Amino acid sequence: MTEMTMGKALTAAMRRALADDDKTLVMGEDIGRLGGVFRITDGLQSEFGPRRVVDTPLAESGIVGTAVGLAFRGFRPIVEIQFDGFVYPAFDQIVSQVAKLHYRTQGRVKMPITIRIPWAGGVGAAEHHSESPEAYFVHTAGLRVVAVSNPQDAYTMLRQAIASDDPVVFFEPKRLYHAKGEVDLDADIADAAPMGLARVVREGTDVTVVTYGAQVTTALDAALAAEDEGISLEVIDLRSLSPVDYGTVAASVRRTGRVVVTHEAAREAGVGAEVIASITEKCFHYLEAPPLRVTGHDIPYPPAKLEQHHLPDLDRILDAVDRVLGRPSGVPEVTA
Amino acid sequence: MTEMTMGKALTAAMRRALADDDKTLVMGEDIGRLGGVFRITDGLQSEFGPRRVVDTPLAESGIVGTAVGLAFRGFRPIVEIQFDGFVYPAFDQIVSQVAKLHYRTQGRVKMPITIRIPWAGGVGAAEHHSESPEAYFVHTAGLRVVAVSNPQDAYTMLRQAIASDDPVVFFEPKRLYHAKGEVDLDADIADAAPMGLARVVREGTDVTVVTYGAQVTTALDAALAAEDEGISLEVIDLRSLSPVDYGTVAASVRRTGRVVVTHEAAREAGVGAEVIASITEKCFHYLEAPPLRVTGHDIPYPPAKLEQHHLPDLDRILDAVDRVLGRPSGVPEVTA
Amino acid sequence: MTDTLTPAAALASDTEDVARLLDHEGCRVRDERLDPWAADVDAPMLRQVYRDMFLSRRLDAEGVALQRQGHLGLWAPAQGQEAVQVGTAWACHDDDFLFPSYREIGIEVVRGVQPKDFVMVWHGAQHASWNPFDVHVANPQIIIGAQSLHAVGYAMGIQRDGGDQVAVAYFGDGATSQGDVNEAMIFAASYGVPVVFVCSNNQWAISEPVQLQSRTPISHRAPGFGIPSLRVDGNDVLACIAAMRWAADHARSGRGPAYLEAVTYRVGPHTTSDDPTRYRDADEVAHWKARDPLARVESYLRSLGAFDDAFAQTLTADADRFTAAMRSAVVGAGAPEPLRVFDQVYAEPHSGLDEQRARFAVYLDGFSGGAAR
Amino acid sequence: MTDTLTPAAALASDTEDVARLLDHEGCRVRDERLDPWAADVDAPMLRQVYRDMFLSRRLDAEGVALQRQGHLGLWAPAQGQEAVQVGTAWACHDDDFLFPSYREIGIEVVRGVQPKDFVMVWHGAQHASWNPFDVHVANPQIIIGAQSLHAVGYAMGIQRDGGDQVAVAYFGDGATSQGDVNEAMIFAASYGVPVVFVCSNNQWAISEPVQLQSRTPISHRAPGFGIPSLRVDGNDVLACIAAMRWAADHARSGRGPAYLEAVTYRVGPHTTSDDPTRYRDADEVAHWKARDPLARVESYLRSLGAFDDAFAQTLTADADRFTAAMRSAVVGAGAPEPLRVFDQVYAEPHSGLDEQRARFAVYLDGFSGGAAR
Ligand SMILES: Cc1ncc(C[n+]2csc(CCOP(=O)(O)OP(=O)(O)O)c2C)c(N)n1
Ligand SMILES: Cc1ncc(C[n+]2csc(CCOP(=O)(O)OP(=O)(O)O)c2C)c(N)n1
Ligand SMILES: [Mg+2]
Ligand SMILES: [Mg+2]
Repeated sequence: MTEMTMGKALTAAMRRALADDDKTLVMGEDIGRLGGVFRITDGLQSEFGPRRVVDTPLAESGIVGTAVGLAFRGFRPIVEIQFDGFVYPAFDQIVSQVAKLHYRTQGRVKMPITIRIPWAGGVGAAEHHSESPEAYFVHTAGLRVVAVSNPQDAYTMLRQAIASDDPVVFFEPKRLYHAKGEVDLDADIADAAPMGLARVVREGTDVTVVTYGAQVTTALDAALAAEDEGISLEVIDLRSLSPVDYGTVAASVRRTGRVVVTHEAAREAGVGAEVIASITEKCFHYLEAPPLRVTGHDIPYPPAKLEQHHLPDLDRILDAVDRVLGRPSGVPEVTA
Repeated sequence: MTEMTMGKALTAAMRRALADDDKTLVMGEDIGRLGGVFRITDGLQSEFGPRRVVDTPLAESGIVGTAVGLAFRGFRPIVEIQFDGFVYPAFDQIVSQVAKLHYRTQGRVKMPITIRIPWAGGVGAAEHHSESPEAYFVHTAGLRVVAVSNPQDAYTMLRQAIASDDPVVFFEPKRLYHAKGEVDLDADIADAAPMGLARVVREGTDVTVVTYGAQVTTALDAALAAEDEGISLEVIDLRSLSPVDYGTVAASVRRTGRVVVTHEAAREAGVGAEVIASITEKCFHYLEAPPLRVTGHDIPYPPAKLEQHHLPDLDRILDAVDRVLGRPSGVPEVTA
Repeated sequence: MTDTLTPAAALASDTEDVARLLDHEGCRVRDERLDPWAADVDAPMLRQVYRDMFLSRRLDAEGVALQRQGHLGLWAPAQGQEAVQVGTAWACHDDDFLFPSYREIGIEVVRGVQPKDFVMVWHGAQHASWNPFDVHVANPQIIIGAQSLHAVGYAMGIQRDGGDQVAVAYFGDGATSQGDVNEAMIFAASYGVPVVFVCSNNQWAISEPVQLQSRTPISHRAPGFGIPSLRVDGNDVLACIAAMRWAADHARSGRGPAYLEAVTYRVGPHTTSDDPTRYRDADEVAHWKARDPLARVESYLRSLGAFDDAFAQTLTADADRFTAAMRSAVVGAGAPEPLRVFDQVYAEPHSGLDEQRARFAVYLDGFSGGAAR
Repeated sequence: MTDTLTPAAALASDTEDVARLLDHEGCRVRDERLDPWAADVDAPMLRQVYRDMFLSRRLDAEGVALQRQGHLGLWAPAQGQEAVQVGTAWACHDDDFLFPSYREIGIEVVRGVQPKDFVMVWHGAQHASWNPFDVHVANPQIIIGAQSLHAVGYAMGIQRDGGDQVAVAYFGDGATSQGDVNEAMIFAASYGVPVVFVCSNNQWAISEPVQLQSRTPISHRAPGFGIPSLRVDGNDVLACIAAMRWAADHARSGRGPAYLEAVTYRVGPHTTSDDPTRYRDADEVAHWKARDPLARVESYLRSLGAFDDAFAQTLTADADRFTAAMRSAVVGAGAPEPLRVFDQVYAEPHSGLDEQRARFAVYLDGFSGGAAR
């Protein structure tokens, strides 16, 4: 085990994939000489050369579209989108090509493309640099979508994503790039939990809090604070957003009977809506209270000085916990 | 009142808008001389000229991006996207510009753009010609999203959408283009129900069926069939998907205690998930059974000969109705 | 400094400003750029080329007929475009990888695509029919221009593998307006990859004339991106072969991408759903019908003494067999198995979809038990 | 036929292949294309131009300083690009509408944007600061290239209104790779609208040299789309004024779009978060620093006897006032009102968001009641 940041763990995963399989390549804007604006590809170009770690012209549709062509030729491209808000020019290639080619060709053409996206807010950035577009991809059949929350998962799941014969949209919470943790670089990825499984990151008995990405940290903080008040929160890190591991989530909800889902992304038709709709279907008779969402508002990502009022923080999670427990939350109810 | 098809009602709405306000213009591929591949703009170019009814180069990002510039100059562009599956090249301009400019500029720059999309399946078409991308837009703050289900709404709501100072993504179910109905062309749109309200299209007492677009017809058919078995379905046409009129939906669910949401779009993180999550929150104590979704599968739209197995038909709705009523549906339960 | 202040005055609409080797009457004319690339094209070879053009024509007519008779949902006729399709494909090596749009019937004929594989998609049974790796032709692309980037990416792969193939992107005049097609030129030029762009300028993008997409000839765009281009008579199969040989050789020899604009005409409607009388004159269609690419090469072959009735009869017999096979593929096609809707969405298990499939299977089973209404 | 087989051999990297009116030492040189457009630019006018360049330079330095001191989240330095920004804006009419990227400080100075409006966005208080209709400058665009289509759409509006303005799209060398920028040229040429494209080729797109985006000079692209273009020395303000006057006149007089590539250099980092030492040599930076656009016009003004210490002092005093106002805008800025996050998402009521806002207001109120932990 080695202690390292999430950023370094991601670099290590790509280094390993590049070393193991010469059909793997990394492509994106500024990822070569500069090592990426977050330095996640730092050193890879000098180690593997510009043919395998490829600086691309400034055009996201071009990047993903050429990655599709490379996949046709048997390559396994790892694409870096510089920031979450810059993935939309590539949306057509992702939705109409990357997601659909395997189905279209009855499995003849594989699309083992990993699309890495530095993701979400809380870093005081300019407009378009803090978005949470994951629901768009979850709603798109043919893609797998994962979001990591710690260095070990970052390492293991990125290797699993690269190894997958399906396209994977891989969300990296930028506010955790510098968060440190122990990483086992030598473990066999076949021994690790499959990419598609959720993980109970804290056991508890009163309320199940379902989340993913950097929000896992916030949820764990909320669980600590709740403990002081004698409330026991179970926190689940979804890890995979498509598919969602409902086995793990439902098992927890059947025990606690109460659920709060939290994410930074907008609320309407977000991942939280999906989780609640599915859990309500699967666990209806176990539910003691309506499942609640604690999410970003349905607004464009606000200016940096306002993001604290947008991001669902510990207090907002605890407020929802109070409400699912039927405790006076200090906040009177507003009804529609 | 005049009897006309939905297609003609839409044409009439645009003709009226073009006549009333010379800042209104229509733009898209093949909409001029040809009148659009569905003939929805038929006759408008010869009536209003090529400066107001504008054939564009074949580039959706270009169409929407130039519409944004026209809005900057005070115009109210009505954009036609030729088919649902061709909106993705414009996704960046829609999500990062059309949806965000009003917020970005603190209301100084208005985006009164209507994006009309011939929409959804059931017409035996080729790939990319039958998609249901509405959830992407519902999840995007800053947009309004509506879907029409009959000629009168098509007429009134298109006029309301054009008149709105907000951008509206306007979904037109292509399989209803030829459906006929009575339309009042002279009614004042200010007297009509606002675009944001849902409508109870059939009253019932046992189960609330929530839907929109062409699926309203399927739901009404299901209600007729259910009636024969003594089951009373209330059918709600959402009409507006952003915002959803939860007042109307919740009032119904509080009466029936049971809800089925149905749409053609994929299930994961779709509009159905949103409606169920919100309704569960708002009506939890009234619910007698878990709300269920009857949707397209989470697959790319299949080849035409298979679409009948993808589209949620009357039988699948009735199966869900049986299940929310706790009746043996003939279909054993599968648990995750 | 290069003068870019006064763009060339040429017009997109000037369809005579093209390189050709056979004139409208099928007489061999000289073109110093193209001649070297056509030197070894002899009558026996041209007869084979003609055979593929003839088969494309017949196949296309059969597609239209099958659609009219209700066996296909749609058909996108290629009549009039046989020379550019067949000629460019003939000029390629067998393992050059071609990325077509939905209209490139001719290249698929050259590559030996089977009769049923021309109809199963339009029949609605499949989204893609042949195995692209068998014939080195990707399945037809419907999203306008998207395949141009795929071809460039494939060519990046060739470059990395040290392969001696080229990738070819086929698209229409309308497609040149899409961002993707322009980005494809940019990536291709930046990396100097072995890709050839073939724009079949058939004068129309559904109802939109090429002048709406471009005031200048489309071939003029490529040089601005550093890509050499040639504007060729797309109804002259000899010129198409020669031009494509030049372009493929340029790309194959490591000199980077090349670009062809083939000036041709879509004689039929955009698809069987289209009504071209709404937007174009009968005169224009008649003008182009008189420039039929098959007639032109037939004349030339006759002038070489290489076209006789026996040849014509063989062709007809071949085409009859081929179109009969197309017909029987769709006429005999059964309804596909419902659960096939779930097949191959993913290469690996996906718990969410697997559960949906299982539920749906149980639901369908319910019907066989008589549960359905 | 135009020869497109052999694209011009010019290279994107040749930064000397440009039109100019002031040489590197600030001596007036002749250029027959540009001379007519600079004939009336006299010393008094050039002093004003210089003033705006000087103010841009100082304002930019203050932005960097404020960022370093923690008052701004980020700053995108424009040092070295003052000539193209100020020169092109000076050449426009006041009601020509400009669509900048995030780096066009100079055009905003020319249009009288207020000190606070340069900092509130980078401070993180707003996404956009000034009212675009007051100064006829759209708010800076972050999505690379998106504004190019907005400019073209605006120009379509001018065309429909019969206005005599032009729209101007500003973007960088990197942006030329985006589909949107190419589609913008296509729409503009197709409709012949009054738009001018100004590409500030500062040699770098973050860490990527311009050669990765284009092998050939960027200005070579436009003619292929039927748009005349000019490659101008972007560090020569006189040439920038003249070239932009030509381009704007071309557009304004109904002859359709025009395109300028201004060859310049980004002397500072891409933004204050960037470390350019990772990707470029100190020599290159030194080379370009020696070609400072302010120094060049200062020499020229001195040679005309139009630059003295008194002038320099006035400029400094002006700039001191301006930068002090920038500073006090951010140093004194209070925290914004939390509920402002909900403002102006929509122009009209939206029941879903209105409910969220109401709930959140009640939630926030709970804290004032002491309910929060
Ligand atoms: C992204 C996208 N937008 C719109 C369409 C609808 N469409 C299908 S074919 C076509 C015209 C294409 O014209 P061109 O590129 O000239 O090819 P041609 O059909 O003439 O062969 C259009 C607009 C599409 N398929 N994809
Ligand atoms: C669509 C999009 N992709 C990526 C980025 C990230 N990004 C910001 S600036 C930049 C480089 C732009 O280079 P150029 O166009 O030359 O302008 P310059 O910064 O040199 O002025 C990049 C890649 C972005 N803002 N938008
Ligand atoms: Mg065409
Ligand atoms: Mg640059």
